[in-house]
Amino acid sequence: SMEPPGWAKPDQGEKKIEDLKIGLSVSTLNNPFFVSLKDGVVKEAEALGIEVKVVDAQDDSAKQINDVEDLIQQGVDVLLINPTDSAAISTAVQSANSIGIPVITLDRSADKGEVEALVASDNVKGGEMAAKYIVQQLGEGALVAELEGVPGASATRERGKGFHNIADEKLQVVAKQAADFDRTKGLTVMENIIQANPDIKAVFAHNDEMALGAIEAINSSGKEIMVIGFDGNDDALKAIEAGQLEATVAQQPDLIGQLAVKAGLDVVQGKKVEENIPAPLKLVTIEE
Amino acid sequence: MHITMQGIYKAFGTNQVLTGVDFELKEGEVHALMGENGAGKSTMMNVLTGLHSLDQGKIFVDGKEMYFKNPKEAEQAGITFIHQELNIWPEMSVLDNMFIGKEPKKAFGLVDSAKMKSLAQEQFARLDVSLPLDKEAGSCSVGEQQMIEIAKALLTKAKVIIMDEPTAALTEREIQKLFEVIASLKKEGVSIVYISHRMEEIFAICDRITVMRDGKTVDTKAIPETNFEEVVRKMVGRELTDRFPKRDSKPGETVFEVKNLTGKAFRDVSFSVRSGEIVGVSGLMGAGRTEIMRGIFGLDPIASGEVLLNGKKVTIKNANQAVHLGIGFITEDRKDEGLVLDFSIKDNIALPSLYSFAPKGLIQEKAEKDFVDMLIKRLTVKTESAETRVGDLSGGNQQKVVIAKWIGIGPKELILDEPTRGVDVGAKREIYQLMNELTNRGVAIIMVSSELPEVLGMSDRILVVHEGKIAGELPQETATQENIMTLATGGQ
Amino acid sequence: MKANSEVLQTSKGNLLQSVTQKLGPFLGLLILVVFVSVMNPSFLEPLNILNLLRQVSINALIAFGMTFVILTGGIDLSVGAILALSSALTAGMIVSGFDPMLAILIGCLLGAIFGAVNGLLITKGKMAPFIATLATMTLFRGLTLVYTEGNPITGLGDNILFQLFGRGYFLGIPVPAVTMIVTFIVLYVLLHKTPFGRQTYAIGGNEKAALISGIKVPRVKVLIYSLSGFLAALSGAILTSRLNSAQPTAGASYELDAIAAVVLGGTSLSGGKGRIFGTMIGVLIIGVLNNGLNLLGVSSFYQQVVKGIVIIIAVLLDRKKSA
Amino acid sequence: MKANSEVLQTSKGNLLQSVTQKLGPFLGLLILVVFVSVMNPSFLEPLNILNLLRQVSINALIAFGMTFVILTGGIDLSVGAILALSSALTAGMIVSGFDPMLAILIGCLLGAIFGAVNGLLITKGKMAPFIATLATMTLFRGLTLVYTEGNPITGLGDNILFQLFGRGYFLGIPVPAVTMIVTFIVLYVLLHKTPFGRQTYAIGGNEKAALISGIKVPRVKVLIYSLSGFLAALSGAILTSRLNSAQPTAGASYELDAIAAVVLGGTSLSGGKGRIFGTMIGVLIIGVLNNGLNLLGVSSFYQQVVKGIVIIIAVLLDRKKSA
Ligand SMILES: Nc1ncnc2c1ncn2[C@@H]1O[C@H](COP(=O)(O)OP(=O)(O)OP(=O)(O)O)[C@@H](O)[C@H]1O
Ligand SMILES: Nc1ncnc2c1ncn2[C@@H]1O[C@H](COP(=O)(O)OP(=O)(O)OP(=O)(O)O)[C@@H](O)[C@H]1O
Ligand SMILES: [Mg+2]
Ligand SMILES: [Mg+2]
Repeated sequence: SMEPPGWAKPDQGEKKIEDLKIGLSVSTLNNPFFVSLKDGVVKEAEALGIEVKVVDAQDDSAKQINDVEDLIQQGVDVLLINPTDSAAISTAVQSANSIGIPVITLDRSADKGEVEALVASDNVKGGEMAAKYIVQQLGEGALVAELEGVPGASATRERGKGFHNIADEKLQVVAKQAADFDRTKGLTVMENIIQANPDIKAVFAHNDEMALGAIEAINSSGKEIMVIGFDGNDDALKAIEAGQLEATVAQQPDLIGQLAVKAGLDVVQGKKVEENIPAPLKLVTIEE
Repeated sequence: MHITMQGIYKAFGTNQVLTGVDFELKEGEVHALMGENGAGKSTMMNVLTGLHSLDQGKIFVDGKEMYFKNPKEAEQAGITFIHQELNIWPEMSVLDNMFIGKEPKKAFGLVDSAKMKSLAQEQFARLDVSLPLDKEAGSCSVGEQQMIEIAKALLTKAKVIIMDEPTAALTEREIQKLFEVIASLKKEGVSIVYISHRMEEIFAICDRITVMRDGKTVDTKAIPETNFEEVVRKMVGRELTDRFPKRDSKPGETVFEVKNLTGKAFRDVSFSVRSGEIVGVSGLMGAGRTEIMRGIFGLDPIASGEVLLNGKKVTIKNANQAVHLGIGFITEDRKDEGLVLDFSIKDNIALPSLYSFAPKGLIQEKAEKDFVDMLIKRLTVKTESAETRVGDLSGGNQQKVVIAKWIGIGPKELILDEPTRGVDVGAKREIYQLMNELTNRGVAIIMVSSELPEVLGMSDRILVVHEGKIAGELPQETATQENIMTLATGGQ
Repeated sequence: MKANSEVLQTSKGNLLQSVTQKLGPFLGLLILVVFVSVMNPSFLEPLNILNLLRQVSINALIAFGMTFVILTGGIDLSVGAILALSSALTAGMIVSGFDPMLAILIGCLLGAIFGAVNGLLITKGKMAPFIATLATMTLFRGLTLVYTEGNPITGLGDNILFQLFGRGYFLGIPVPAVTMIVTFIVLYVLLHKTPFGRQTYAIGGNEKAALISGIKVPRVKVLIYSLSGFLAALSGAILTSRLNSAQPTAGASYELDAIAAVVLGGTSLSGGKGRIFGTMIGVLIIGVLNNGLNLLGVSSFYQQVVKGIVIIIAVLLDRKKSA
Repeated sequence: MKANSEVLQTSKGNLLQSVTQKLGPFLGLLILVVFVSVMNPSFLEPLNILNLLRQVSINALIAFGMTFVILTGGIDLSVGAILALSSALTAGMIVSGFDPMLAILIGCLLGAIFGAVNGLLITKGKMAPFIATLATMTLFRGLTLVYTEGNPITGLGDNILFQLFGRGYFLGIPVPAVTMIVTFIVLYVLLHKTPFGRQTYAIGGNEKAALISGIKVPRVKVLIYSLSGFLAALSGAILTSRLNSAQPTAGASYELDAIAAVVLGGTSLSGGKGRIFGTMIGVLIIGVLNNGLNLLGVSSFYQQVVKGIVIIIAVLLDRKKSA
């Protein structure tokens, strides 16, 4: 059977709003972006006087499923899930569904199962924004490089997809290497890319960490290469101010968190919520 | 230096090993220490040199009460211990082996290699050893390794040298050289504790003898005042009539034959063994006897030549094939190659014949246990149960377990490489008896041994190996120490 | 050659030691369970126990294979990568129309073949197990990425048997837990009641002696690494069903959890000594720790700190004395 | 106890073997360099060589320490975690106003202390090095996350010495490369010309004999693990300067790269055998591989495949025969 045996199911009593418990499963907390996302949830919940349980999947899909089970075990009333992977989270969503706990996903969607709402910025669109900006600044046909995130990660796929939607037609992507969302790797990989392709004019990094690493490499090579990052974290914003980073596609992770808590509360109180709750993305450059 | 040990007690866990031994070593004497395997000889010396702490008792050095915290302290005070178990670093050069932990230093704390070389050469010259100093110690034969250890000990300029079975792996020539060195050390006032299971040696070089049994001192006597029989009686606590039991088996058909076998360390080796026969193989240290046996058993590659079993040509490419053909190999180093020390006696004995207890895939434990118990009884292994860890047995009993393991396969042919190395007189005799029993039942035995009396006492025929070739064959009746040595050293 | 100073001393109180050695890991588990359930009684709720069993099953299967490997004195760092690769290949077969259960079977056999590659590198190639499996780990991970192009493989259809395999219940017990228990029983018999098991111990205890006793050491080793690969692939199949997709990065650092479980279970990393029952306990210790720390709401940062400390304490209590 | 069947046989052609054993890794490096430069001549450009040297310096420093550890027959899985923790602590000190160079010094000493913890667990606690450092790896990683709360530490000011430390040039050579070379020379002398170095080999070759020969085995081991921790922290400081920030996840799986470098350099994982010069070659092989594959534009998926295969081939060529 696909259902847990009857004797093992927890009994679901009615609860008052003050006693609500939110469960948050984050894909990883080793990354400032998701730390802000978590902080957004926690702050909003605190403001509303609701208890939050946070678990961290450390980027492991299997662990995340276990985490979700553990949250259900603790009797949470609504689940906020920031999936490590849209496909892999499906079964966890389904098991929450089967017990009747509403699910809201953050930043990434779930392929299957009933999700009340997805609160996310659109990564594909963000990738497109970055490519468009390069075209706008350097003209069509400019030589560019791309620093990819962890191979296979959804952010890598989506941002890359968006970027290539535009870049494949209007730019020349001469180098494309994975730097695993990691600043150190961004640095060494960029050094090597510059060595192999001395003529590139711009580089798009799938996150700010790699972008910041790339900047260190570019600085020591003495070349003029425009760097565009993604996320808009504090370091990146500082680097833009300092004129080192050209631009970043800024997300607002804390806002994603806040919106998710609100949506969750609405769902529990029986209100209707939008299926897609967009968190605004914006391209931050030195002008802004 | 003058050392007195009084009422020493030492237990390992629940195993009470020393129960009040007394021992006295005078300046400039060679003092023999004898006793059965497990009597506690090595342990007593380990207690003296600080490797083990003592539970009770007193130690006086030159009249002053003194306890060493570790072997290094003892060495600094002038007591050097050549351990029974060789302490070799196989991957390091001979030279490095000799100076670990006591490297001469030059400026800035750097090691002085030049000085090391000259010191080492000096000792090698004294021992008449011609080993290249940069050779990897692991590729030296056991005998060569033993000489390295002896040279290492001489380097320390000790006032007391403890030698724990130094000759177990040496052949006659090295032994003679060692005895000369011992004599000259004695003249310099160095005292020597000489532990050995070889009676001849004790009577040849020692001044006094202490016999131990079950962790106690039985007696200490001056050598001229005692004799062979008395020492044996005190050691084993009963009368032992003859050292080598009478052989009365009649050799039958040829069971085993090798023709023109050539390998890395030997050439053109041909010989045969008949059923019920013991063929002794003698030769100098490093002559290549072990290598020949390893080649036959499929452990080392054979370049050319053939092996025949019951007249039929067989190919043995690995030990598994050899075992299936009914050949057993008791290796010269039982701890390194013969036994799984962490296994019980039962598991060790059953190892080569496991599948015969598992006709349907699962091991039939009752059958296995009965079989093992039977072997333990027949070989009189001294143990409480078949479940005892083999590593906890004394050397002689370990050796019996190795033999039991091979008897278990029902062998047609047994190769014994140094079967009584480090085994006490009592156990030795039991092993000889076993060999006789086996040959009476038609097993063919090849016995490699460096102990000439043993070769002479037990073999029906003797092969002598010199530099990887069979230098000659002597029938038991005409063989003597002298003509074996002549062949072994390349003479005619 | 490797030996700790303690080899020179003897064990004090052999009996006491052997008792604590057998019960040590079990006691550790008990203390942990009592502690967690006192802090949060919902730990003991039936659903949580069932969840726990399902959660540990993946690590358990891998750790069972690792037990054999470690008993021979080896190590297998490639299990996580084999899990990912065979899971991707299995999913690929399902997507291209194979019967899911057949695909799982083929996937497991492929896992065994990958394991055999390790075994051959170690025996024929004479590579140290650590470095051989480190290299194949990189290799298999790379192949997984090449095959999946970095994307998860989804669209595995709705074959009910396949879904049950990772998510279903059999007689009220999660199917992965059933798989784990059945595998445990089979391997227990294999290890403790057959010549093959005895040979495994002998190789780890003294490889030279094992060889001279006529054991086909290379063959046994290749079989054992194949077993390890097979079990990694089996747990990969469970994971694929649980995630309803094959993840290219699945199984990252699972090897470390499996090794930790084996060692917590009292098996010596130097080989020749240990029991598969201990491994089961070790797996449960790690599982209870993960589950319990989540239930207690310990932040994930502190979870790692606690895990590190618990492993140290558990191993120290068990007084493992291998080098 | 551990031994491969080959130990039982004797070496064929001792001389040939000893030559290939000494030149083996070097030849591998040479082939790799020739191959990469033929495929992409820009590899040999001076700037790339300087880059390469700077890139390898971090792995080199860690691998130097790892060489000592492995020579004693141990292993240190915690180096990456020590790097991250000490780097975070160093950055924290700088942010709170310490002089950056003083902070680096203190950071390195803290690294040595973390290493000493490993050493003590292994000697006093009698834990197997693998499991002890696996546990402290988890522990130190957790502590890093707790301390940094998962965020990078930035705002390290603009002290010129500090910036030079990771990014500057000295006589035209990148400062990290200078640090690496100086460290190499010091450690070379330490390993090959002093009693301490010999004791390191002696412990790995036969620990029991080392103990009997009066070597203070526990002390030497603790010192060696401290050295490893110190060097991990030193490379952490270089990384902090290069990135102008401390990353909480810095150094992930650096231990594996370092171990691979040591083994590629011909050092045996069973201890007692190997040379630090070989490690330098091993580090360069891995560095050229990373750099070259990027230069050749090999996709990151295939990079892993290639890396795995190159490691296997290199080790097979070197015919490492340790278990
Ligand atoms: N480190 C140890 N731990 C436990 N038991 C030990 C240890 N060393 C020795 N023993 C036990 O102490 C007893 C005496 O051993 P010892 O080595 O002193 O005997 P021995 O007289 O030297 O014998 P042999 O002639 O075989 O060398 C044996 O029963 C042995 O098993
Ligand atoms: N593992 C090894 N590697 C290289 N050479 C070896 C090895 N083992 C032995 N040798 C060499 O092979 C030769 C024959 O040694 P072997 O052990 O067969 O002699 P042996 O007659 O049995 O003498 P022993 O009484 O010392 O055992 C010696 O020169 C020895 O140095
Ligand atoms: Mg002894
Ligand atoms: Mg021999």
